[in-house]
Amino acid sequence: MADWISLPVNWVFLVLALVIAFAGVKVVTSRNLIHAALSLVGVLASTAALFLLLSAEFVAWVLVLVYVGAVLVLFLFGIMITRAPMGREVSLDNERRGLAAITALATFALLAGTSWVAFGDVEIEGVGDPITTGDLADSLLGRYLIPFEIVSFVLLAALIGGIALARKDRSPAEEAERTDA
Amino acid sequence: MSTNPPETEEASEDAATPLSAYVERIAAAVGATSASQELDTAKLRVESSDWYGAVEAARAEGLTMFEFISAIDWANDVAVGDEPEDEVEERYEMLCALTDVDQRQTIILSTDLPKEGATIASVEPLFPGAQWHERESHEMFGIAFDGISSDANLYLPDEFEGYPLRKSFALLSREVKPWPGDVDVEDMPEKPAPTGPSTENPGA
Amino acid sequence: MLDAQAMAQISETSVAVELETSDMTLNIGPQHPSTHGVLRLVAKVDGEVITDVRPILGYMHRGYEKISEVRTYPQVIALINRIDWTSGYANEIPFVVAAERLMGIEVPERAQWIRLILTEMTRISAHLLFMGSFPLELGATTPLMFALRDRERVLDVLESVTGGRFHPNFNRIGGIKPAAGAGKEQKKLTQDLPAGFFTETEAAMDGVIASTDQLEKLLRKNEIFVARTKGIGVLPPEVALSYGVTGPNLRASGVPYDLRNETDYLPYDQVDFEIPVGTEGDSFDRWWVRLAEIRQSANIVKQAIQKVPSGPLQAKVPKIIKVPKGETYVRAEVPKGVMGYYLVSEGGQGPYRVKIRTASFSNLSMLPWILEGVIVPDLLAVMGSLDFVLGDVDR
Amino acid sequence: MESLLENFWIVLVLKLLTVALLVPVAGLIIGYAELKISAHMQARVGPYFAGGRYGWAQLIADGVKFFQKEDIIPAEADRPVFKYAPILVLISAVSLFVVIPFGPGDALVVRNLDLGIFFALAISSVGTIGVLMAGWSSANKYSLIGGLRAAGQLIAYELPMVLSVIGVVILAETMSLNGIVEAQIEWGMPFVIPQAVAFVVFFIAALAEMSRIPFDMPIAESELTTGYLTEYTGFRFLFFFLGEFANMFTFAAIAATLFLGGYAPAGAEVFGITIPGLTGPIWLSLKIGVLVFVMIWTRWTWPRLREDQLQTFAWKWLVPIGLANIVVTAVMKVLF
Amino acid sequence: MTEYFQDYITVGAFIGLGAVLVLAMLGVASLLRPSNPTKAKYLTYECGVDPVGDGWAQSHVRYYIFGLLFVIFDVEAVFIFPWAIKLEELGMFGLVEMVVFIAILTVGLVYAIRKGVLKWE
Repeated sequence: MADWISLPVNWVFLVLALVIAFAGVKVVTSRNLIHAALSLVGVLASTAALFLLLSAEFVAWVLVLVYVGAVLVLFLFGIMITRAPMGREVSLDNERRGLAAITALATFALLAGTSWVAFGDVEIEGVGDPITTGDLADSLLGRYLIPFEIVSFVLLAALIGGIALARKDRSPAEEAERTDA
Repeated sequence: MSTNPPETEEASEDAATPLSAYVERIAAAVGATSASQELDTAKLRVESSDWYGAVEAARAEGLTMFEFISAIDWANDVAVGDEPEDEVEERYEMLCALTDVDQRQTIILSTDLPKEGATIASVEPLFPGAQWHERESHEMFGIAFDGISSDANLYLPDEFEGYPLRKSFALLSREVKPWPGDVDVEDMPEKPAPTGPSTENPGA
Repeated sequence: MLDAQAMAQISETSVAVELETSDMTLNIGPQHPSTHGVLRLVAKVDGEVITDVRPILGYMHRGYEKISEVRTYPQVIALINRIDWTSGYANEIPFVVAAERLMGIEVPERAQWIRLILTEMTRISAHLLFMGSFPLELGATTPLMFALRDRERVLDVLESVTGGRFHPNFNRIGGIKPAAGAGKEQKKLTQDLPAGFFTETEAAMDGVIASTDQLEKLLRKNEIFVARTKGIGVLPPEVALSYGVTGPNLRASGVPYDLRNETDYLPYDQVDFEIPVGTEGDSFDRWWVRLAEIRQSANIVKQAIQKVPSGPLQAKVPKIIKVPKGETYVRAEVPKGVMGYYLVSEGGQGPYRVKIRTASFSNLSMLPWILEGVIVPDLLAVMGSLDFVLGDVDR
Repeated sequence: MESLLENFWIVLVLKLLTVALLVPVAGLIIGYAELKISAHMQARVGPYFAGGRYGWAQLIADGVKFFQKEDIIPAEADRPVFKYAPILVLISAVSLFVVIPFGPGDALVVRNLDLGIFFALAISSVGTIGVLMAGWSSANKYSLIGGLRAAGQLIAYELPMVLSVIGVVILAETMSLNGIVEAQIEWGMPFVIPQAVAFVVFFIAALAEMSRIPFDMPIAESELTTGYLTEYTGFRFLFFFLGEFANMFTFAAIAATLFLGGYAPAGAEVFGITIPGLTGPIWLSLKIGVLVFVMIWTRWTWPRLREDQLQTFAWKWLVPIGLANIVVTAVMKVLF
Repeated sequence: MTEYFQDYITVGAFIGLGAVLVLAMLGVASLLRPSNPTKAKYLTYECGVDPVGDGWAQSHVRYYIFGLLFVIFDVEAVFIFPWAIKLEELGMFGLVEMVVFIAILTVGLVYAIRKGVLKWE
């Protein structure tokens, strides 16, 4: 136990975990969609810091670049440009709160339990000994080559699907008119 | 509704300038009751009931450029400004100026409307640009336009009362504060009458 | 790498990318950096596409037509200066000419030539202002400085003659007023123009021509400027005519209609000049026509200063001006287009009725037509190119 | 003395202070340069009286003026978001200073991160959120359109920037900015020669990231009054400008480091001159100066593009060019 | 403490510095600046007239598509970085792998362009 306290890394982890938990709660409880999305920035930034603690610096900055810089901007765009309820005093709650809470708690218990059972006493090795990007490249184009190539197809599918979803559904008459023009 | 204007005196008396062939042609096309051409200004009188038809005919003759639509309030009893020298017939005179850009000719169509319930056909369907001019005439003279797409005020606030360009409309500020105002440092040699214009001609 | 056939297949059907969005009512003006005074546009925008636009005027309405009825003729001249404040001198001409015609006055030739020179210089200064303000609205600031630099010189010359930079009030019925500060002796000797006027003007005009070259170099082949203005806000000639659009805006649409060529309000028939005409009627053409007009005007001024005869400045007019009964419609080509005064006199010291037909009013009236379906950034590329002045619209 | 400078914490504080000073100073210098250079390009003299000579104190006077401005947050605005937006913008601007190497070794760089350039790209994308927050929270239509435009534009140009950097990374085989400069010395030429295309793409993208003319649509005062800045007053307004000037400095510094040999003297690569440590900052400043001058020059020469033209330009030209550049560079690298 | 942690303590300190700079300057300014609130000052600016409708209106979706495209290509770029620094070692094999990867995503870009998604009309 004393060991736990003497390691500053653990304290940092504790702070980050609390921030993530707090911001995570804000994400779901905020009455304002934009505030919820911005709380998500907090969650993601703290998660990136967690990755830094794990010496996975590349992954950490990927999280910032892709999630904070891109996915979140996409979220904000999505909120701003659709008919989603907005403004400050819009109630986003519905009656299934209780059910949602139970589901969330159950999921948490499951994940925590699994982690405990699987890694209960295992110490994370190599903290402070960064994983180089070169290592990443080796495993990416070596061991995980097939998944890597599949990723490109997944991304392609996501792109095409996104374009198709964002399309406004037109009646056949309108469609015909469009193609004529 | 429409009044048949009598032959105007100017047109018949001052026919000193002979009409050009062009004006003759247009006059015939629009069915003008009289025509005059003085000081480069060709004016064709038409019946107010035939206003729309006359403008349409003029446009068909090549007068495709719309210049303006406006009105004159002919009144003997004026609230501000000089009264007319001679007695005039009480009426609104509608004016519509059109130009033929190829022939380089400008024609002014003119018709008379009664003071009470002045209404005339809108020429907006012929010249979309006429809408603003007609709206201006509507708010300034109180002339109604049949078939105009909107007659909302162009300049004046919606709650404004009165028709400013009517001769009967007094300029309130002039009554409150006589021109040229009392702010002048020098005393005017002779205080001009409240509504009478100054008689000094600075250009002479 | 890519199969051509696959690519063709992909592109076969066009996907329209639209979700349901709501319209937003956007107020542009009255206090907006680029509405040239106080125009207010109430635009419905969907995203950035304008679906409907309603101009709201009247912020500058000063009731000149009414006030003119209670002023004497000389006072009206001072008033109408202010209609279009970028071309004060040119506004005076058609009114003065209308009064002179009704009175049957023959204006001395010297006065006519001086009027012509000053009118053209006013045109140059107004167009130079446009040369600066239009690119500024597209985000280019430097042309403004270049244009204003040479406009200053033109205004200096104007000031040296008239004593005023914006509101000269220099015309008198029957001729022009002797130069500011000119003594009795000068009046008699027709030394009405200040010393060194001709050389100063010549130099200023050379400066203007050099400046137009500079502006042309800066923008004409500038990819971004061309991309922003070519094919934007196309105004077909028939539409332009039906709205009464005149001046450079009409000429940009390909109609060579210029009153300087057609009426004789000033001796334009004695100078050589061309009328620049556009082909597309888009914003670029409207810019280009004005640029070309500056050159033409500078050339007109250079020719005119060679032709100014000596002689009196004023025809004989009574001390108290009374215009005989009658009516006339006189138009002139002012920088913004056709300005006309329908002057009705009932023999008094002031007009009985003046209808002031201003260029900007008609030019602006087609705004709802031309702005429909335009996107917000193009709004400026269209509106700026129309070159209106709100004083000229509202009167 | 020696031991003090080896203590991590002391060095950290010193470096923090240096950068805290450098940000406003760089802002002042670049701002003044912009005023003066634009003036001379436009046949004006620019600031003249403030400070007695050449108006050098003009921006300081402006800053003092901003100090005295009332802090106004519109009643309709979303207060917390409105307040935090400038912080995010400035955080992103300041953090970029961490990786810029002003000279060889560890002394003249805040931290020589292994992921240097990747870190810079990631952290600069955070500013986007700040701009979007500013635009949205103002509850103003111009701000909203401006914010959306800004975000749309920043993401459209983030990508070409990332892609153009990859070419350099392929050549240098490292993401550390110090490493990239050393690689250029080793190669005997600045990377602008083999990566000219990438340099152009990077520079254009940097201009767009900073919302400078011809890419200043988010601010576009003639259309949107001042876009997402419309409701900001006083110091909050100033932060966005400070952020812009700081970004001009850092982006120019990164471009100089990636493509122009960074702190190495011009020609050092070719002639194998060993670099005395302290001349590094001077050389880098010179290169930054040249790039900043080009940025200013561009701004005062060109009109602004239209939003859709900008997007088309990014997606139809810069992104494919960036991808092609990667492939060509990689092929060259593997074959030779 | 390892180099690695020193690196990121520094980064954290600089992120803090950005916030501190803002707050410190605002704090100093709050001592100097006047405060004279009037109702009109806190109105939303809309060119001098009273604001019409809600400032928060939905805008056009075309930005959403750009956002989507960006996310996907950003992910792609992230995959390229590790490959880029190891290219020498990975050699021809790595090159081919990456070219295939890029090519597949290029199809997506071509699709988007050909479908007119990037046009504004």
